[in-house]
Amino acid sequence: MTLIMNSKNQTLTVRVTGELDLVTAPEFRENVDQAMENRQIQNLLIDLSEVSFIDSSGLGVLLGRYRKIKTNNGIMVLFGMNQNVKRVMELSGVMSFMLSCDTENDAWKIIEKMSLKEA
Amino acid sequence: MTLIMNSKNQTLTVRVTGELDLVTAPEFRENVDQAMENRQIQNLLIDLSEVSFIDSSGLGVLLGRYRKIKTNNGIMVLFGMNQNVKRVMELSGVMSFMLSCDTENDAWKIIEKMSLKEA
Amino acid sequence: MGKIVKNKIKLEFLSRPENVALSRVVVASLASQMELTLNDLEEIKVATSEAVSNAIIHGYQNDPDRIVQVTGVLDEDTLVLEIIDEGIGIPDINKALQPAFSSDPERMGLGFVFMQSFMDEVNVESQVAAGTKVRLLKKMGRRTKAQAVS
Amino acid sequence: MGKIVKNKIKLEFLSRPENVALSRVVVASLASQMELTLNDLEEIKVATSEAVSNAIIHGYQNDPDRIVQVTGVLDEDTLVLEIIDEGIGIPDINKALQPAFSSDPERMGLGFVFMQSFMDEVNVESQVAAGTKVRLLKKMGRRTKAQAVS
Ligand SMILES: Nc1ncnc2c1ncn2[C@@H]1O[C@H](COP(=O)(O)OP(=O)(O)O)[C@@H](O)[C@H]1O
Ligand SMILES: Nc1ncnc2c1ncn2[C@@H]1O[C@H](COP(=O)(O)OP(=O)(O)O)[C@@H](O)[C@H]1O
Repeated sequence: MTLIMNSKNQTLTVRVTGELDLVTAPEFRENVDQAMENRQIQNLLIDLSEVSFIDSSGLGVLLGRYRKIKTNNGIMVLFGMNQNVKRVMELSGVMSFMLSCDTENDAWKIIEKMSLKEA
Repeated sequence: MTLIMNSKNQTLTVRVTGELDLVTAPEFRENVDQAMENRQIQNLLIDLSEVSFIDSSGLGVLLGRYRKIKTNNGIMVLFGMNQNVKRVMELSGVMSFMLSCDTENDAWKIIEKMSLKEA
Repeated sequence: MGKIVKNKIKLEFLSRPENVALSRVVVASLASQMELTLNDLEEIKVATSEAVSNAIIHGYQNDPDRIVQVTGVLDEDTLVLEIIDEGIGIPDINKALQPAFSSDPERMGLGFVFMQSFMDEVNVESQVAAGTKVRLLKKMGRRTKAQAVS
Repeated sequence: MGKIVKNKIKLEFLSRPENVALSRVVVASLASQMELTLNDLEEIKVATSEAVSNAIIHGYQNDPDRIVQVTGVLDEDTLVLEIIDEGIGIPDINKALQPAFSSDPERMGLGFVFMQSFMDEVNVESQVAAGTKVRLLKKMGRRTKAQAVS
């Protein structure tokens, strides 16, 4: 797994490449939580387009970040999931409350719209 | 392994995709030999650009086709080998007598040149 | 009865998280020797991942020096996997199979849900302080809902 | 002495040609748990392929119902593979190791050449009618010529 992280306007964008499982989930958690703290992040965009595999350990770490962001009244958006990743996510039920879309562009739009609503 | 075979002017072009090993070498041999017989082939061009792996079983089947073509005074040219395939081939010593080049275009030029020489 | 065995493998490895990916790769390589869709293959990989992860984190409670065993048997149209640990065992299998049940508050309790959704049969045998065997069966070219048998 | 074992696996499978690819995939997955170049990885795959192919075609003379065993042990900087069959054995190991020697006129006699070129150590133990064990060792981040020990 490789992580590329960028922040802008209190929003962290994380681009994940590889597999999200028992080995990589803790790495994801540590790195993203660290970055969120250091950069005083409110919102989280997660680019899953290069994720080739996810299981319940991977899902768990996404859910954990979602809860953290929610607690701080932030917004989390997943984008770019391939068909397989989408099926696993949908089966788990998390898609009923997690926001997702296809492209980074759409993700930013969601952030904008929701920030306006909250303001 | 997938084979795509085209013939033109008594020359058979074989495009190999996948791995050439103990399983696929016999498939390669049977299919190519069949095509060579049916289409009365003189020369053989083998496109290895999509071969991701080769071992001595794979090499053996290439050498076997080479001997067959030579016996009938034909020309065999390999082209498009990636770095790994090239290393295995070179280590085996077969590159000292087998013709090879980068592109199909170059391979056709070799056939032309050598046919002229022989004529 | 007496179906022809097309292939059979047995893999043993140390109970380290890296080997979850390794076992996925092995099972995928075995499964792809039969006719199956890419969807099937993905489902088999997820189910394997869940069962092997459970052996490591629950069965052996993250002790990295124990042995997990994965066997795979392929006949004409069926893949049977067994994931075996000699760990702590499951005191109440019916409870463990329930969606969202997890003995670990950090986890989602979805492992068995995924195994049951993605495989045609899931069978769990377990004995406290002796270990757990999870048997996963996938029929090719058929799409039936998983059956949990405890 | 006493190097820390980073990982350890054991794979057993039926002596079928499809399992040559399977064993490559397993060994590659194990090897990629240590720092190594893509070249190293390819070399390890070729060497594994040769040893497992030999077990099937020579050791078991293409009988598809025998068992081949592959073990892999990883420490900080070394990968040790053992490929074991209980087949016909090698009557003269020195002869078998010679380049271009093959007991099969259809083959090139390059298997051991590749193993020796691509690995840092190749060690063959064999007993006629009992079987053969090939031990392949690869040091990471070092490029030494293979040593054949029979
Ligand atoms: N191999 C095992 N050994 C011991 N307990 C297990 C094993 N597999 C599953 N369990 C128990 O079953 C529960 C449910 O498992 P699962 O559905 O995979 O969810 P999760 O892994 O998220 O906890 C686990 O929390 C654990 O208590
Ligand atoms: N596992 C084995 N069991 C029995 N004989 C073997 C085994 N491996 C190798 N040999 C013998 O050693 C010879 C040389 O092997 P190798 O260099 O791999 O070439 P090739 O496989 O092309 O014959 C084989 O032809 C065979 O006689």
